[in-house]
Amino acid sequence: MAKRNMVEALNLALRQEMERDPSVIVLGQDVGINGGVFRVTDGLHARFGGDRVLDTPLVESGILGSAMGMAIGGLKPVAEIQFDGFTFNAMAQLEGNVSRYRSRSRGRWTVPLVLRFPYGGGVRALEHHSEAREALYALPGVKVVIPSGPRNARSLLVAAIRDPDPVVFLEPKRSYRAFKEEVPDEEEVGVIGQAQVVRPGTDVTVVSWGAMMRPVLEAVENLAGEASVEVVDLLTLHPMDVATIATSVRKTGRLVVVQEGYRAFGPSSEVVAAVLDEVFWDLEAPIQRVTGYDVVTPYFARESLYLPDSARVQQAIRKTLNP
Amino acid sequence: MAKRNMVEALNLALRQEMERDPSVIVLGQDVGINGGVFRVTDGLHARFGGDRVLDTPLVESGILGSAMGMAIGGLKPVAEIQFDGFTFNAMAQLEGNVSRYRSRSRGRWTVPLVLRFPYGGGVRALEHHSEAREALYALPGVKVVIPSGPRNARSLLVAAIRDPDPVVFLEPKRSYRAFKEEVPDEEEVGVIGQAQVVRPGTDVTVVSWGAMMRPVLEAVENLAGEASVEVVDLLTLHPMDVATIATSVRKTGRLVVVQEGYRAFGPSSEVVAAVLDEVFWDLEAPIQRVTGYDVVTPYFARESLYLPDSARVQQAIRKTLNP
Amino acid sequence: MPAVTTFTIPYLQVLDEHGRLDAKKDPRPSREVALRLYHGMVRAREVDDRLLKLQRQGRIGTFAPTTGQEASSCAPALNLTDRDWLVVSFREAPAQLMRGIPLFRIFLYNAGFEEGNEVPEGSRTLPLAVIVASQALHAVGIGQAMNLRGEKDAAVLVFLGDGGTSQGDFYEAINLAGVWQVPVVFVIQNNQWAISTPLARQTRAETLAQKAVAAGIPGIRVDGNDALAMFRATREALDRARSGGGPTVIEAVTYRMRMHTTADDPKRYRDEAEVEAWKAKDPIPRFRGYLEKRGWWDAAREEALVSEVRKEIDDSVKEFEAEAERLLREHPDASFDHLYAVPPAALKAQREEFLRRVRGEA
Amino acid sequence: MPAVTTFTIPYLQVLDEHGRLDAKKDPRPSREVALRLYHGMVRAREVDDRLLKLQRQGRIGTFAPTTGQEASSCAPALNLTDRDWLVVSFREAPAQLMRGIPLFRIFLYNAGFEEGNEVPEGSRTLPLAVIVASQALHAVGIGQAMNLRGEKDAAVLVFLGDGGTSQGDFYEAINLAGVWQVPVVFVIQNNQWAISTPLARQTRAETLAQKAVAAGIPGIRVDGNDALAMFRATREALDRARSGGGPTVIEAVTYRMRMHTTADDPKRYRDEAEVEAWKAKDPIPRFRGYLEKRGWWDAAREEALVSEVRKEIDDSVKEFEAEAERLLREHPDASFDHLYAVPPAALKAQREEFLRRVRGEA
Ligand SMILES: Cc1ncc(C[n+]2csc(CCOP(=O)(O)OP(=O)(O)O)c2C)c(N)n1
Ligand SMILES: Cc1ncc(C[n+]2csc(CCOP(=O)(O)OP(=O)(O)O)c2C)c(N)n1
Ligand SMILES: [Mg+2]
Ligand SMILES: [Mg+2]
Repeated sequence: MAKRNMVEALNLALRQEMERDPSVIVLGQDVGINGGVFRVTDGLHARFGGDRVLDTPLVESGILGSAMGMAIGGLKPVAEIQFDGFTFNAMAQLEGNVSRYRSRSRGRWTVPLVLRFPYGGGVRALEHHSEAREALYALPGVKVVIPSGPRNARSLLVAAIRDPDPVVFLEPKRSYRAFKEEVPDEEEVGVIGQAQVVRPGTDVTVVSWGAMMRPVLEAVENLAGEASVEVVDLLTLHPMDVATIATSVRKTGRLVVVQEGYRAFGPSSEVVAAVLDEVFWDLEAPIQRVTGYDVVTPYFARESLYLPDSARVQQAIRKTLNP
Repeated sequence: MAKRNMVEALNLALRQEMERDPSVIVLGQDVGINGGVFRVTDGLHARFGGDRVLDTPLVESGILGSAMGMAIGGLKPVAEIQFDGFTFNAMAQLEGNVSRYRSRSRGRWTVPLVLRFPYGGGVRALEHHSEAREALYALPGVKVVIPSGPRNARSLLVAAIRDPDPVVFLEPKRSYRAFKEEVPDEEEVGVIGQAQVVRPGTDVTVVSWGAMMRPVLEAVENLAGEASVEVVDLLTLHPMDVATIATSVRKTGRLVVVQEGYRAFGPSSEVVAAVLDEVFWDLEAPIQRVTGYDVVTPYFARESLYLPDSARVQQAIRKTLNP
Repeated sequence: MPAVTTFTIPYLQVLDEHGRLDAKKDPRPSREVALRLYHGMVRAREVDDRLLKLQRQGRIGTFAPTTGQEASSCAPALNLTDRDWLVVSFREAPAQLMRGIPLFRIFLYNAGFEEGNEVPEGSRTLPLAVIVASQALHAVGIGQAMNLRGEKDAAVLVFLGDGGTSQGDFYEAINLAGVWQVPVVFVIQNNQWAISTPLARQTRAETLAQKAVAAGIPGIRVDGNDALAMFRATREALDRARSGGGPTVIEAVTYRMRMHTTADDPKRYRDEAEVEAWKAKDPIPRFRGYLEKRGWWDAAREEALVSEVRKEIDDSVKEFEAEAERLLREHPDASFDHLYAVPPAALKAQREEFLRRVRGEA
Repeated sequence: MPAVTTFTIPYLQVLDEHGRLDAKKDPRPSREVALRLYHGMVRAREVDDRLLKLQRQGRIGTFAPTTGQEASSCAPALNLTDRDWLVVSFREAPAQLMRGIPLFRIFLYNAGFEEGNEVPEGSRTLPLAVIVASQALHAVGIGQAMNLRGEKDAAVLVFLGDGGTSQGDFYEAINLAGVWQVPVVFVIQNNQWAISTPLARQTRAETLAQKAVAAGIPGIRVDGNDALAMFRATREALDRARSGGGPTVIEAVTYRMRMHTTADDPKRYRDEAEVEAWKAKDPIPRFRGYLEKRGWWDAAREEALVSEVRKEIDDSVKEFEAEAERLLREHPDASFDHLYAVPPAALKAQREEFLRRVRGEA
């Protein structure tokens, strides 16, 4: 075992999958010699060469559209887009082609690619470099995966690469180097589509994902003694593992959902609606949502005031316990 | 007063606004001599000339990006995208620029444009011509408006054109020629941001919008005598008029939401979550959602099997009445 | 730094509209190849006529006619080997048929069935692309996969329209093609119109072939109604691509003789005289003249071909209508197929609910 | 149809890297204009140095240095009148400053404040664009608004980078510009790199000016480190645009002397020797030589200028830091401003909750 941060863990996943399967390639802006702007692909170019680690021109639709062609042509492309804010240039290819090609071709052509990119705030980055708009990728035919720590980042990226379908893999950039975990050299393959109960509890269920897991766990720490909180890490946003959340809420009767991005039309709305389909009669108190505000992503000078933090999570937990 | 279908009503709105305000222009593919593929801009080119009714090249990002420039340059562009499925080519301009420019420029540059396009199924159209993915446009800084009939289509398009902010205006193409309503020649200006109680009732609230309003009203007709249903037409999807829905649900204690598009991450999830924030204690039965299935938009041969219809709405209403 | 950099775009015509042959440029197809090409063109024209009838009778939905573009669609496809890939836009039925897509599938697609997009096992052909120009990037990706996997002696042929050249995806594709030197041949069907938009309002470029200059790759303009010129230009470009010479942009100058789709009424925006003028350039009689001059064709053969093709079409229509009826009855839930390799739990439940409802059990 | 169509891309240099003047091409700026340009270039260089220090001291965030690109950024901006529009990318502080954007705003922006994007009332200047190449379309739209509103004698100047020429939005913009014949001048800052991607991996085109051929509009390649050439090329293109002559693409051949941003380490991917070679082409001493030869400049003036500029920068840093402190204290809720003309109800409630919480009242 070795202690690794998320960047190192992702790098390990890429390296090992590239070693294991010669059809796995990496492409994106500056992923080659430069190793990616966050260094997730560091060392891969030196190890695997320019034919497996492709620096692309500055062209997101081109990256995703050509990656789809490569996938059809027999490769397993892991495409990086440099920042969340630039993924929208590739939206037409995602919505109109990548997500539908298995369906459109009646299973004849599949698109086993991974589209990975850093998302979210908290690193004092520039405009368009800190968005958390995860819901926009949740299209039929696509899977949306969001790890929360080094270990699940590694195992889920491995799973995403091996997945026969297109996976949008959002990396909480705030967690890239924020902490380390034991990440074994030995293979670990995550399960896409499965949420995880990361802390058992009996009084209230808190659901979150990505970078928000840290303030959530901190809040739960702070409330130790006061409340027994069950924490669910979503890990796959779409298709959502509603069963795991519902099972938890059936037990606790209370639900808090914590989301970084703006409130309207965000994933927390989907969690609420999907879970409510299952557990209406079990709820003992109003569901609380802790979310960003419905504004354009704040610039970095004031960013920390806007990002949900453990204090807000604590407050929400207390509120659902004493409605 | 004159009976008009939705296409005629929209055409009236455009014509009158262009007469009223010389800065209003129309642009898009085939909107000129051809009058648009659905004829919404019919006759405008003849009346106002090629300088106010611009046929553009085949380029959606170009249409929206240049329309934004025109708006900054002092015009009020009403840009048409030919079908819902092609709006995603313009997503980066919508997300990164149009929606944010008032905010980014601290109010110095505003983007009073309308982006209108037909959406939804039910007209036996081709692939990528029948999507209902309304939630994807609901970005901070943008308003999303969806009329349901000729009269509100006209008054809301007028309001959208006069709105100082960018409005995404989705036209339920299935309702384009399906029925007529009295649409007066005299000016009528809708209110963006306001849902409408189109049928009062006491037992259950049904919320819907766009083309789904017809099966909803049909279902309510069919249940006359059996249940007193209050029907809310959302009209503006974003920012959502939660207050009107909440007021209704507080009265009825029951809620059904009807949405055409696929279920996951759709607007019905947002309605449920946003309303639940307000009315948790008032609910007497689980909320029912009638939605599309989580699949790629079906091709037209089988389409009608998949689109929510009045039978499914009736069933949902009954279910919430007898949970 | 040179004071001036210069670029040239050649124009190729072999057989002019009066049937005059430029013998020096004749690619000299073998009899068998020439007849295969002619068969494909005639068949495509007959299919187009039939589709129009079926549409008018309400037996299929709206579709995009191809009459007038048979040379520029069939000749490139004819040059493909089984190792090559074909990536088509939505108006390329002639190429699809040339490639071996079963005719009844084309009917099925135009009747609104997912199954119409099925490509025969083993055929390196993509389903048609509706999102204009998006397919150009897929072609580049496939070409790059060949490069990276060391796959030799194969190329990718991708079609798009004059309207498609306005889209960002097209330029991104040719630029990437240049950087990666992929074995991709882009054929632009310059049929002068994008729905109601004439070429002059699509771009100020005098030719569409010159778009290649932006990407630093070769571009050539070809008489798209000249089957021999299209045959020659695409063969040369495909050969170059297959032998590591990189991508080419070919502009086929042709004409959309019919409406954009059957939902369109061209009388609203274009002059009938223009259509009449282009009739004189029809690719089919022009190429027939060449075959006749070579002694490969005559009236009897023509008659036999047409009746053979019509018989085939009759049979395919029957096949398609039986299949359509069967699919609706037996397989209403087709949209639930092939969404993911393994359907998620929620989708399975939705499918069951759907089937119960459709079968009247709900 | 001609057998071959030919296109040419001229190259313009007036003052070569050894300071040799091509007198025939000298645009002969007046003394006042020449000195204004030189002042802008020196000021920009000094600002860049200071930004780097502030960043190293943690007083601002990451930013995009401009050293080496002063001629290609300042000279085009100098040619603008108040009626013209300026549309910049993210690496155009020299042009922004030339245009009159207050220096303390540039500091504020780089310190992460929304208010840094504020443009002075009356200045036809857009906030900088981060989404590469998206701004090219805005420029075209503004130009088209001028056309449609009959606004004469004004033009739009838009900047983007060599990397930006790979994006669809760029090509869509130049193609639209050609069709609409808008008064827009596109200046491509070909600084040889897009982060770690060298030009050769960005495109196979030999020049970036030739991208204009795809749009059927004029393109010209210019020595971007030659202030006189940039001055002349942009003046001519702007004049042409203002008088109805349509758009132009100008490729400025220059070099990014520093890192991409302060978060970047160019040692990972580029040779220091390359940077050294470009130092010899530095635009500032080259232009200073010209001024000296004309008798307009000397060491004393240089010293005075530098100390004047440094003083200004000192003052602006103070102003910015005071403002930053004040904004954080008095106006934490800036992100709630300017979302819509009239804030929706939910947003008002969110803002109140936010303020209560930030003020410790929640
Ligand atoms: C991205 C996109 N925008 C709009 C459309 C609607 N549309 C379908 S075909 C067409 C015109 C295409 O013109 P062209 O590329 O010249 O091909 P042609 O129809 O002439 O074969 C348009 C606008 C589309 N399919 N895709
Ligand atoms: C659409 C988009 N993709 C990616 C980025 C991230 N990014 C910022 S600058 C840059 C390189 C830009 O290169 P170039 O256009 O040559 O301009 P330069 O940095 O050299 O001034 C990249 C990739 C971005 N800002 N926008
Ligand atoms: Mg065309
Ligand atoms: Mg650059």
